[in-house]
Amino acid sequence: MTDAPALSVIGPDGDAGAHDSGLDDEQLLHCYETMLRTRVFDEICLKLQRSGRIGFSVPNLGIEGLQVGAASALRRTDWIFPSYRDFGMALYHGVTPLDMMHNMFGNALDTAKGRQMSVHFSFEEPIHFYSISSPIGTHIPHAVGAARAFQMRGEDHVCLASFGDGGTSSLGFHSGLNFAGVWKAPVVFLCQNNGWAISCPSSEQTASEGFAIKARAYGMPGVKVDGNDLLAVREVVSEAVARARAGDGPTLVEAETFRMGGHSTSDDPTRYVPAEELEAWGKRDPIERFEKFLVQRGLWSEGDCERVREEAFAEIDAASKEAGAEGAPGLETIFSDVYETLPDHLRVQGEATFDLARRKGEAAAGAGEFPL
Amino acid sequence: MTDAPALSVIGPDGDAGAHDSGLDDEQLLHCYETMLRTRVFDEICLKLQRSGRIGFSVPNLGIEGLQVGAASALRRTDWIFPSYRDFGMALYHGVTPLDMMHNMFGNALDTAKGRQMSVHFSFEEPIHFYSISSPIGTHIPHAVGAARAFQMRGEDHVCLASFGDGGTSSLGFHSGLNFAGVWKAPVVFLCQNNGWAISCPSSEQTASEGFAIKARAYGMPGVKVDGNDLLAVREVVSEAVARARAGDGPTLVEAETFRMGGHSTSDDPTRYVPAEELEAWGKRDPIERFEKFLVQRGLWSEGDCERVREEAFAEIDAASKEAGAEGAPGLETIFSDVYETLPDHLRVQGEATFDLARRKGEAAAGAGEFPL
Amino acid sequence: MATLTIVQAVNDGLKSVMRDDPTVLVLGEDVGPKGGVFLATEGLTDEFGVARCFDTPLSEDGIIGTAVGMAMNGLKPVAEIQFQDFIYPAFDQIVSEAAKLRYRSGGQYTAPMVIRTPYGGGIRGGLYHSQSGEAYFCHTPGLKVVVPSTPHDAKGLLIASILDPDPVLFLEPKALYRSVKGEVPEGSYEVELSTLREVRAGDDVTIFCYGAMVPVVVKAAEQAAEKGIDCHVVDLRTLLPLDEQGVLDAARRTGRVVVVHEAPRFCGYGAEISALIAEHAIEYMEAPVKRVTGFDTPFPNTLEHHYLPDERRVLDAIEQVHSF
Amino acid sequence: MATLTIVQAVNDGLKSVMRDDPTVLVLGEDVGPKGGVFLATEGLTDEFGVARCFDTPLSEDGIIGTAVGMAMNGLKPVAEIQFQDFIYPAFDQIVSEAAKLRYRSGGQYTAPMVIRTPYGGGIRGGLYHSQSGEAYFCHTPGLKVVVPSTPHDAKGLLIASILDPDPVLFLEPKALYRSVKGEVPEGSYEVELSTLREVRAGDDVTIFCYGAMVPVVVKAAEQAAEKGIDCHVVDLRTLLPLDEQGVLDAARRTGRVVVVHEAPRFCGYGAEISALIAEHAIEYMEAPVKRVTGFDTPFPNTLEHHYLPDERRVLDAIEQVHSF
Ligand SMILES: Cc1ncc(C[n+]2csc(CCOP(=O)(O)OP(=O)(O)O)c2C)c(N)n1
Ligand SMILES: Cc1ncc(C[n+]2csc(CCOP(=O)(O)OP(=O)(O)O)c2C)c(N)n1
Ligand SMILES: [Mg+2]
Ligand SMILES: [Mg+2]
Repeated sequence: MTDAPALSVIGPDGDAGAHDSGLDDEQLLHCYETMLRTRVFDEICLKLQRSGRIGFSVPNLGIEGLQVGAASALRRTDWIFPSYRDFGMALYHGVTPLDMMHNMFGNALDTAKGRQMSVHFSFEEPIHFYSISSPIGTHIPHAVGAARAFQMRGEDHVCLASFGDGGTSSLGFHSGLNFAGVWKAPVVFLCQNNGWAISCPSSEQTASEGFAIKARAYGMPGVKVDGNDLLAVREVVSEAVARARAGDGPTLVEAETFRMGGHSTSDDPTRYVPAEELEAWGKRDPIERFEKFLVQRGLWSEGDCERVREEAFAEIDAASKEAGAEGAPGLETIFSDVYETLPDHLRVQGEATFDLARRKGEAAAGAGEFPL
Repeated sequence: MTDAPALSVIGPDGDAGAHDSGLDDEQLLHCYETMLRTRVFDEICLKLQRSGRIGFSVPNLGIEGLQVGAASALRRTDWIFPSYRDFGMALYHGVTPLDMMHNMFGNALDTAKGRQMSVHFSFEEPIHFYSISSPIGTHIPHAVGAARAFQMRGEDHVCLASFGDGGTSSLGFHSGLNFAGVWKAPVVFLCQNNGWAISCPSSEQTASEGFAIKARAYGMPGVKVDGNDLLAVREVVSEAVARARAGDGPTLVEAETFRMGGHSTSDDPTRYVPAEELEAWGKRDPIERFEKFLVQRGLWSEGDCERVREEAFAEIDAASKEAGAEGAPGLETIFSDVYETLPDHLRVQGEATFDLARRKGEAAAGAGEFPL
Repeated sequence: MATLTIVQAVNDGLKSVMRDDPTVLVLGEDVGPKGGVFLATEGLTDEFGVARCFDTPLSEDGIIGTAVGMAMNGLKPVAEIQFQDFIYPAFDQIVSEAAKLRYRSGGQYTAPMVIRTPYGGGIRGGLYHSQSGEAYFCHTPGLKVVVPSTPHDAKGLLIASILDPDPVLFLEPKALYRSVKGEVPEGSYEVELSTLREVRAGDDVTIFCYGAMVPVVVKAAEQAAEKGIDCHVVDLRTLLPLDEQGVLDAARRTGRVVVVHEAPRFCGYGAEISALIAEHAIEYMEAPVKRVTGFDTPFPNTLEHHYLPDERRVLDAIEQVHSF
Repeated sequence: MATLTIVQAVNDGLKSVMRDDPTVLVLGEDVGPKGGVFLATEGLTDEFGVARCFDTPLSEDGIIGTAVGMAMNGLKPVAEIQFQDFIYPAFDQIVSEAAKLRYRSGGQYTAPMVIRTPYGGGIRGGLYHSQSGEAYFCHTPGLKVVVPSTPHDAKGLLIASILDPDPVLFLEPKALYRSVKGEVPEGSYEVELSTLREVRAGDDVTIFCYGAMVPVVVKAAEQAAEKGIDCHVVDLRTLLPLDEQGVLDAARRTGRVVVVHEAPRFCGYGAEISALIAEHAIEYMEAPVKRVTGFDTPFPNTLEHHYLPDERRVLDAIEQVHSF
């Protein structure tokens, strides 16, 4: 299984043959719309960053199909342990662009209370979309531990842990996959091999023949899939989820794709990404491919794209305006959530901060009194 | 290569067919003697520990062939990055039992100046036998870095990094093998799979099918070898060394063996090691096997074993007495070697210590004056 | 009440809480059938089954990383790190993840878990079986750090730590594991975290200490008493969050302070105690605040008895601050 | 002399020493063709080739672990950790290995190497791109810890660190990378480690600081001067081994001390400065020793300007110790 070539389902012309995705028409359209909404969200964020409204974002271009395909294989009772590019998965399961925008602005309504850089989302509902950490790979063993909790309680939920090609070199990859193998934990490991870890090409990340093969070091199946083919990703991840749910243990999925933008808004990829590669992958856009598939199925007609884009733009643009108008988190958020209960030394530090803010004339930042 | 069964050379009856080990008669006998000296050294250390003369030792029984076979594949210009059970490799290359005993007693002549627990040897000559660290796996990337230094200078020396089955779960295993793969570093990774990591059986250490297969995750060959067969280990390690020396990159060797004693002198393995397994492996003693081979080659006769054992015992027993009679390291050794040059704050702390020792009447521990 | 050693009290504490709460589980290297290298987890797999007390592969990063995952999903993991010296591969998981999870997720995800580990010298363990790394962890907001020095506290603080909603590093003074015995109530009870223990009342010199240094300090205080110096000995018990007010009150009481720990001095825990006093009680001080600590070197083996603070060094310091 | 920013001075320092010494090499994530995320290593691969400046896989453990191996075998690696926040996966390699190798091998094996990493807040990096972890490392015997605050020192201290026979953690204040400019001599020169820099002479209040806090303290000192308070500002530059005598002399000079750093207060580096004073100079103190620091919380994002010590907080402390 590990050494097989990457699975594709949708051909270049959109033909998926007799493939049964298990999705009805409405669901297929939901997938399509989510891809477009993901792209629009990304575009708006990049604009917000360029105009200085937000500090930071990470381009998502080209991996919308991967994210939506993987997300579509999960139930809302499953948990997602995402990487910082995975907000398409959140959108698929009903997290609202507004909630996401609160995070992008780090405002008072951000679930992370403005403590994290933007794109480091945390949601509990409508699906557990686990709080994103910057240190690469640390969330992988968390997914395994959470999965073990499901095992212990006899629940058949599954954890999806997503990370990049660079993430496979991290400590968490090694310990997470090893523990999962020994425990037969219900986890699907999704390696998004987009060719680059910032400026390090996959070929310098590891000497192994791709990433799926690393599964063998942990006694689990490893599968390669065409990451720009939504249905192929859905197929492979669904199989892995089914295995996990049935108690048959974890799987490592390698989705082959390409990072079409810079690493982040702070990065200039023209310094190191060869133009030919970009061009070649540009022809494999997952949204166009899925459109062709929908055409073949008679589910898409000229203008759909524009319509969905416009609706998405209206919604997300409005969300960004609303979130941008929201105030900063209160001063007390510097001190709360360090522990469940505020310890004395933090109360003292907090009071001094409120006092100083008052003297500086910034008391409005909080209620004017230290509330904790 | 990775999935092949473990290579054996010497049959149960001692027959090695037409196998050419590349060793002449004298060298074969040196191997034999080193195995016996290793065993005797081990036996004496266990006795010293039981009688309270030294604090700690680690049983070596059953892996003498593995160590000597591997060591015999190296030149003295190569570097060994050993685990705490590997003193047979040091003996093979001419480290003296006396120098080793100084370490076991942590006395004034110990190269580690009595700072480490016993069996944590460090030698620079006659071969680099790298200072053993207790934290598992940390030395693996060191071997890779040292190998890269050889590469940079265009030297064709090789590093051997040795560790246990448990060591494969460590961080250093993952980062060390990954970097070595990418760099095609001249390193041989020797995993001594002795079935146990303290009380954790290999089957709970990882779900992979053995350990050699983990090589594929790093793009290097993985080879299994019968660890109780000196010539097989020599053969496989020699091939790996030749590859490395030729610039063709690293290899992971898995030597299958069994831990015939406790983990250490602090451990009671009867709590967890099944008696049947012990018994089965007892029949595969590497020394007896090599004796049979020597008999077949006409190199061994009745009484050789006793003679070598007696000579070894005499030498090592004398060494233990000499080392045991040596004094403790001087007080100044607490403070030296933290940095190349003693910083002021350590000078102050050292002077106070000398002063206190003098007042306690222990000034003899040092020269009576803080010499740094 | 049974008379138990510290390691027995730890074992008893684990059993008590596991009997009461089915979500508590124990994981770590060799904690299962072998019962841990110090036998702190002896009998747990037998009584609670392998699902609730199990061995892990040799990866501290994996032990703590998976424990964080269990903790956020309804379990209460008690992870053992075999020796505190081997906790550093898990440093990232502890410092970046367990300690910061509640904060970064705005309280959506939390990591209520305990990391138990034997620390400190006195067993001829050399560089890597003797370290006292508490200061590394006490500089980490979001963590709690607890160090018992008696069997009673070992059990009561451990149970309180397991029931606590935040991640707790529970440092067990291995030098005292079997050398100290004391009465331990049966069943579950808690010793409240962030409270000090007055080991000995006195009006001349205040000594702050914790863990394996407590009996050393008590002996030094007894010797000081013979010389007419009346020592007030405080066992800090919880290093983070510290009862700072209690520390300052005790310091002000005598105006003469000695701080004792095994760890190296520079940027050690004692520095924080000195700094608190220098910031909030300096006007009460009648003598320099002295630290008696391990040296600023790695931990030696053969000469560890010179490295570790002993009664003599503590008594010296007491006399110095007393006669200042 | 050229006028350079701090990040240019670092780049210049690397180039100077690499031209002189062919055993010096640079490794880390994205240090090659991209030149590092802050461009500190820009142009190195071009000038010295990929064998002497190269990208590594995404593993800090591997970067430091292999660097230790190179260092013991005749090379002088300068490893970059992309952000100090990401150093913790390498904590074991730094604390257990690099720092202890010379000691445990009786001097047979050593690890002369430099770990460069940008630290500190001020770039809206939130929890994981803003940390100041110096105290973790300063509690580690065997390591040296250096923090420059000017372009001149950045280059001279970096070269001294690379030529030093012991492992050095070189913390670069990223908030100052481009905001501070200064004259930097051409070619190789060293600023001696473990020496203080007097930033401003004064007789009323002594302020100890380092890194990105130095310009903040200087501004506060100027404001204090307007109020008639004459501050003595000391840039510590080398945190370990510290010039303790110099610190005590400076403290005694005014008898009033403020210590400033970005890192959390509890068990932070400032505690050691306070403790040294409380132990060796308390009788000279005319006021409490005040610390102005980051809070004992993780590092926030939107509100980082409230978290980071600013002139106002420093000035408050100056006034308090002055009027005590
Ligand atoms: C432990 C750690 N080291 C370094 C970084 C800096 N960093 C952020 S993203 C990244 C590259 C990640 O590459 P990959 O895993 O392939 O994900 P991608 O960005 O391609 O989606 C690096 C090096 C980090 N966040 N954490
Ligand atoms: C990082 C770390 N964790 C735990 C330990 C405690 N420990 C010492 S040896 C050992 C087992 C090692 O097993 P293996 O690698 O198979 O080597 P073996 O003893 O079987 O030769 C353990 C867990 C350690 N030394 N280092
Ligand atoms: Mg990538
Ligand atoms: Mg083993």
